[in-house]
Amino acid sequence: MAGRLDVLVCSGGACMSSHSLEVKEELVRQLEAQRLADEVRIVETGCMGPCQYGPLVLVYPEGVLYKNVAVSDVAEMVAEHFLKGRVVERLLFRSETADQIVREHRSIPFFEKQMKIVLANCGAINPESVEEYIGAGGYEALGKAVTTMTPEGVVAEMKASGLRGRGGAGFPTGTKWDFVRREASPKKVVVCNADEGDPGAFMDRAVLEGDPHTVIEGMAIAAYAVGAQRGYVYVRAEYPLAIKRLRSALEAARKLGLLGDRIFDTAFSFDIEIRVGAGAFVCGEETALLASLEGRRGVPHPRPPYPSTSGMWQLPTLLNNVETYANVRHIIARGSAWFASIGTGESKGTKVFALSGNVRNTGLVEVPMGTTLGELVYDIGGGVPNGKTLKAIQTGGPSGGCIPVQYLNTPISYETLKELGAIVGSGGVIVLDEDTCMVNLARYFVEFTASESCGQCVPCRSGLVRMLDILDRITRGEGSMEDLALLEELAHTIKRSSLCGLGQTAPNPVLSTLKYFRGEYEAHIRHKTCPAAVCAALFVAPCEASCPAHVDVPAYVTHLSNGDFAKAFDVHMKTNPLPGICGRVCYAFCETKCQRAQIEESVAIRDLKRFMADYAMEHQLAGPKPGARNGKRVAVVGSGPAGLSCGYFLAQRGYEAVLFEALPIAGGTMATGIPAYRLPRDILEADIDRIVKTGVRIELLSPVEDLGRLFADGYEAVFVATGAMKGQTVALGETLPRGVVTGVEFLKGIHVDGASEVGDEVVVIGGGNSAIDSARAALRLGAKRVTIAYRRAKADMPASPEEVAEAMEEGVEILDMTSPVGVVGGERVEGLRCASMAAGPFDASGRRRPVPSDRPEIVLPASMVIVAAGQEATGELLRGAGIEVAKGGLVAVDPVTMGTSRPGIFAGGDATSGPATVVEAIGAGRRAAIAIDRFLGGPGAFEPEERAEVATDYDEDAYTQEQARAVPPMAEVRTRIRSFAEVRGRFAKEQAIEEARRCLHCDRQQTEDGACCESSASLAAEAKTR
Amino acid sequence: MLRVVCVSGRGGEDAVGLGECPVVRDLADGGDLVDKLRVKIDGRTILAAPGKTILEVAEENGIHIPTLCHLDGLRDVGACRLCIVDLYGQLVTSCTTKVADGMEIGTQTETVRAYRRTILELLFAEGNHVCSFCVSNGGCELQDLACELGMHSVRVPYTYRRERVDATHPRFLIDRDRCVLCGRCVRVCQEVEGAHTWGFAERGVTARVITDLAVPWGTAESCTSCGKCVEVCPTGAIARKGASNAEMRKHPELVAELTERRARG
Amino acid sequence: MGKVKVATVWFSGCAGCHMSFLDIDEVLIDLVGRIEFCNSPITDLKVFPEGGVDVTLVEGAIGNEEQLELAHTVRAKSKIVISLGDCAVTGNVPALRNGIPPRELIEEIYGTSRTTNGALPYEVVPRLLERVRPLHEVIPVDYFLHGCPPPAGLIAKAVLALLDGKTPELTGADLKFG
Amino acid sequence: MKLEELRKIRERVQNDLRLRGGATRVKIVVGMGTSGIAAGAREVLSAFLDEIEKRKLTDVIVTQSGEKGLASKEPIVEVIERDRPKVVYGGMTAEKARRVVVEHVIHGTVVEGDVLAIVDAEKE
Repeated sequence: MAGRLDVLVCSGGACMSSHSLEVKEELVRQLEAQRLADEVRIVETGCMGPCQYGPLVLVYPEGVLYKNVAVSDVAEMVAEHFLKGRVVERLLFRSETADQIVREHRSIPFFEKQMKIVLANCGAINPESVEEYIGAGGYEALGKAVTTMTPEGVVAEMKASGLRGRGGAGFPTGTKWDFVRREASPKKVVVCNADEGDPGAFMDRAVLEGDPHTVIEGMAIAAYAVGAQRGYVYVRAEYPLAIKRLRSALEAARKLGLLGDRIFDTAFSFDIEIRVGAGAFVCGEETALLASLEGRRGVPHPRPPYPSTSGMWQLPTLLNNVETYANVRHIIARGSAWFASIGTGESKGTKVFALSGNVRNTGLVEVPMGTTLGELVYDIGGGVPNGKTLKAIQTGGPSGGCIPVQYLNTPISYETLKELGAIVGSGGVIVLDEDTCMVNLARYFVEFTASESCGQCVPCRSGLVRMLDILDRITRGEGSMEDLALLEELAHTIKRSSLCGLGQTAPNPVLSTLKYFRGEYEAHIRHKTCPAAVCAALFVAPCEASCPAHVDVPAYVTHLSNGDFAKAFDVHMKTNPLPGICGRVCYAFCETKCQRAQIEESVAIRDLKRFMADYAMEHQLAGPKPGARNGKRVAVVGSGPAGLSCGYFLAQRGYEAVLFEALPIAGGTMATGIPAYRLPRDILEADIDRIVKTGVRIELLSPVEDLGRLFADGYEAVFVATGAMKGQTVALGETLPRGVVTGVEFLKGIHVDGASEVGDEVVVIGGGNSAIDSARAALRLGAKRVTIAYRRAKADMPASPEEVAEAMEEGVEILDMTSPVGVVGGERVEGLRCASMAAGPFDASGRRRPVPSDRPEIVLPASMVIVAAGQEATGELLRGAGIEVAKGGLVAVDPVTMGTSRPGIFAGGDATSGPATVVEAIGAGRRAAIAIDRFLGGPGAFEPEERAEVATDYDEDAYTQEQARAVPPMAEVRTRIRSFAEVRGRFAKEQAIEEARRCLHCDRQQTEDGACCESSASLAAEAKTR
Repeated sequence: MLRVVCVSGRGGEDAVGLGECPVVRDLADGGDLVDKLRVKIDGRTILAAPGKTILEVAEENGIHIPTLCHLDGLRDVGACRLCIVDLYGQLVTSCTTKVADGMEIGTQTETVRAYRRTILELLFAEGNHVCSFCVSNGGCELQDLACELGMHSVRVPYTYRRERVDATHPRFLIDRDRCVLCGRCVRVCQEVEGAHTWGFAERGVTARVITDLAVPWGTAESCTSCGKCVEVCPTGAIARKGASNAEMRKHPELVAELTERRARG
Repeated sequence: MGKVKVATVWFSGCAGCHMSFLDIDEVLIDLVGRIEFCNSPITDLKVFPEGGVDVTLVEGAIGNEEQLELAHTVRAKSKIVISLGDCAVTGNVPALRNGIPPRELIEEIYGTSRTTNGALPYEVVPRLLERVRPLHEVIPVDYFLHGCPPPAGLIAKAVLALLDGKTPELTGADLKFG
Repeated sequence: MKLEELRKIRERVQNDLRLRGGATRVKIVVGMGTSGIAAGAREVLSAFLDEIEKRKLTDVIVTQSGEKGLASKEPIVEVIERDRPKVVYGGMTAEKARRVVVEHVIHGTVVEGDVLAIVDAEKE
């Protein structure tokens, strides 16, 4: 009976496993209790799509979609919504883009760009009711086909539709039907391949569970077209619910005469049997499937003969995938022209994808072919969570490949993905963020295919385990470049000489990661590092691995947790001599990889460092003693973090290191570009003083103009770390009026020259930290209104989110999607003309490129415009030394030795990388010092001693339970915008110790072969359940 | 005796520019006219009877293609992949691919040879093929293949399998460490002897041949002890008891003889 | 032109390959005039020449730490390295112990055997590697002479070719193992 | 089964499925706040459902909302049609509900006596 409300409860596999059936039972109880049972109908449906938000409840007629519904939510839902009409807002979806609640499920971004053909009934009807299926138009196509069309006509229609096999290979479906139809045999067979086996792919299961009749109807139409009498569905035993629903659907169809003899009163008779497979991956291959279907060992045989000529029991056999059959009735009912109008050139219709991995919305999605990868990941998937960046998209499962972030504008089709070295495959899409190690990923897939190889043919059976063996060695840091060559050779051999599709595609994950991420393989082999900090054998802990200076974070944090502040400081000084500075301005790459975040939040490593550094300063702890003098002199040009670090480490090895600084103060950008409210000058000076005391000489006001002179003066090697100090100006016009300055000039003016002139209305152009610094500094100098104009979306600003938030607290206004096009004003600047931007296609960094929108230009009134949109190096010094300098003043150096093309001349820091971070410069300086030592005959190594784990003197287990991250005191907004006094406060001693104890000690949890921090992650998960 | 009649165009094999002659027919033994196809193998144009595999046609014309799992008289499965040939840039197993008119086949291209060698290395690496004290030393197809394919060394690490020898059968034994999983024993047992004693179990690297339901061979009740598996095994894996180092000589050609005789009745 | 410096070393193997080398009969006489034996079990020279050699023939697989170290020395100090015989080329018989933990082996052979007094030689003999490896798994190898042992004629053919400054043509039956 | 039989099933079931979207011509919203229920909104709602079912109206849906803030005029019902101003009825009873279905929903004539307001969609 139709009631007032239809309440659809998703009973797809994922929702059921999150207890949707219990929710349904509770709904029944509550409706009884509220005496609503007559008005409200509960319907169990198949998969609705956004599986991670299950259990899902969809309420019609409004179309309100509730997510994560718990049994305890049901009473409220019934009392409020069903009885009183008040939608329960807390259970609604939230739009990621607009940050607002979305009531109607069709307006949820996840659904907006989807187009449901195959999944039209999934989540909309009761899969166990043939009547609902018929009500939704079911079996109409079969009726139409058998009563009004000839078999040839059906085949012609399928051909014209352009549908291609959805199982992976993409063979034109109509052509395949035609092959079978043309076979003379009186007996033929139709088989449905439901042996879905790609890890993470579950579209076939969803269709069978959510809309089994659509498959039955598709198969029946196919049987009619090719002249078959029997059909088989080969489905794996791991899909019990699919089997159950399919079985009941078959019975219902037979009962209605939709299967069996004389269907629709015609001469056409057809019935279907279910065959349950044991779940071998190889049985998804058609010849192996047929062997298994016949009851033989499921191994493939070479084609030809193809199943269309000799398949099951040597009969002509039509074999299609579940999703392919699910398309059939729509094509017959609505016509091939309609279907062919969807999609792109050679790829028509829609494709169902199982979206998983590092993406906000995981689940099943159906999109028209031609949808771009970026739309799939960002618009439907909601992008990458946890502030991480997108690295690549893996499509096609173990037979597929990885597509790097620069191809987000690629429209999805069989051809385009193949061109990129990936495949559409059965539709698995795994979104990979920056924390994914591509070597490890390839290893995972090869491990899968090696264990699923049937063992019949040699290249696949024996070759894949050899590839796995090599990948194992590489991820353990034991691989050689010869191994890499052999890996590639094996991959090609297996791909081209294997018997069946399993072996022929199994090397794809390796080949595609080699194509786009070869550098990552080489990093594992040559540098013994895993850039994503995944391969456990190659690092101490994720924090240490992600630190460009490789500071032994677990060791010093653990010393802090013991209250051994001085020991912590000593550990830090081994790899990073600027703790005070880094304790304030470091980007804290370490925190982004901290495993503690799996419990609540990362450990506040930077604030801990700051506490430690302040302690060291107040207790006048000295750095390590310099090494015994070896009589060799090395010149360092520039006294920024790279120069200071290089000088410091050279002095440690006994070199006489002399830093030449052109300015009257040392510190480079740290002194000229970072405002004092972030980095107080006494802290800067204390860090530098300590380095000087370990034996480094700094010559201020000593610009170097000719590197040759240095060698002539007896320096045996030179390290050039001159930074990227030249501010770029955006093209704002030929001659700029007064009041337009670069961020570099502006900030330097304040801290070096003591300037304090600022306009009332300041507009800052840019989105990086130097833009934020300029804006906040302008406020402090008395600007009444400070606006930042940024051409992309706020979320894309390269500045650290923390800085952005603080600036906004202080009253800085951020206008995103606003691109400056010109200045207004005569002699003095009066305003900035800006174009309104719209999000365009994706760029190589995976962000949407801003494109001019149709909104009119605006003029921001401004008495001062600060252009803080990038800095570059000049490269003059190195060019003068005959070294090739690229665009932007950058010099190519060896990333390990920092060596230039001229022996004895090394370079690093911003001068070679472009504007980067302090800690990256420190790392570069240290690497250069090691290389210089080796160049001058030293051992070129600094830490001969074994790393020692630090024991603790407290109950570590007590700290594995949830404990909020400590927050240091912050200066109040109203006081802080009046001066350049430091904004961020320092931990109290007890607070620091407590915070340090949140460390999970990943450094101890490395197992011989275990993936990174598996145990600390499981510890974290365990703690969460507690 | 091959006589060629050219149905259209000029007659006589030597006289015919085969490339120009559209259909060639052969007066076979019975005098029936059988269509012949023209294929090009390693640049040579060759007449071939339809229904034959590339391997058969090549062998008939003195072109040798290395094989391991193939055996005359048994169904071909294309498992060892050593007989791959280049067919329009695709690699196909010559034992399972039937000739078609106009095919251009390369049996010795650089790629084909390199891949065969790599496959052979994989075979050597996955078993314990210690020729020096093997019963089949000097009479082993795998050993011969190393010579034929020019395999100097095995570049992937050897796995050193450790399977127990099954010597429970009174007359024969199997050392699975020497098994190359060609499946000839399985097929001969099925197709010729009809006993179905041999079969495969497990998959991937753990795949192995078993007797009955993985029972010791001596207790496999279906085994007729006919010894065909011993004769067809290309290596020393299945051997006669009592044969010592390098004493085992096998006669796989018996299978073809047997099947031909049976066909004649 | 001075004599070509040749060394031979003997790792895990039975010395059969060296025997086969001596078996090349009258060719030896020819060789003596053209080569200088620098280090060889045949001549009982135990130290690998500091100055390096032109060719080293290596018999046997790499089974212990001493052999591993010497293999690297051989590679560093030889222009051409030849794997001589199946043990060096494939691991052969010595590699049959692979898969059995070395400790168990030693306990079995030295501990429970009646020929010893049960003292286990952990200290005084080089430590066994976890697994025996063919030479080319450890160092790059230039030529491989198959056979157990390699036929004398094959050894002569390879050595003479190298003395003539040619690449030994090793094909067909030359590649027969066993 | 014959094709006609299939279509009969479909017609019968389609009515059942009408809530789940598709072609909705008229939406009837019954105010079901506390005061609405106290004033008899439940009976009004049932009457709407019953009448629609009886008359096999497949393009009409009945839904509910919360308090409208005009307690004295409860039960309040809104009839929303595409491209026409929204009509708000007050003081509804089961009897009146049935009349609204017949006159307004089926024949398009607003039941003048019970109208509280007619609201242009634009102004909302």
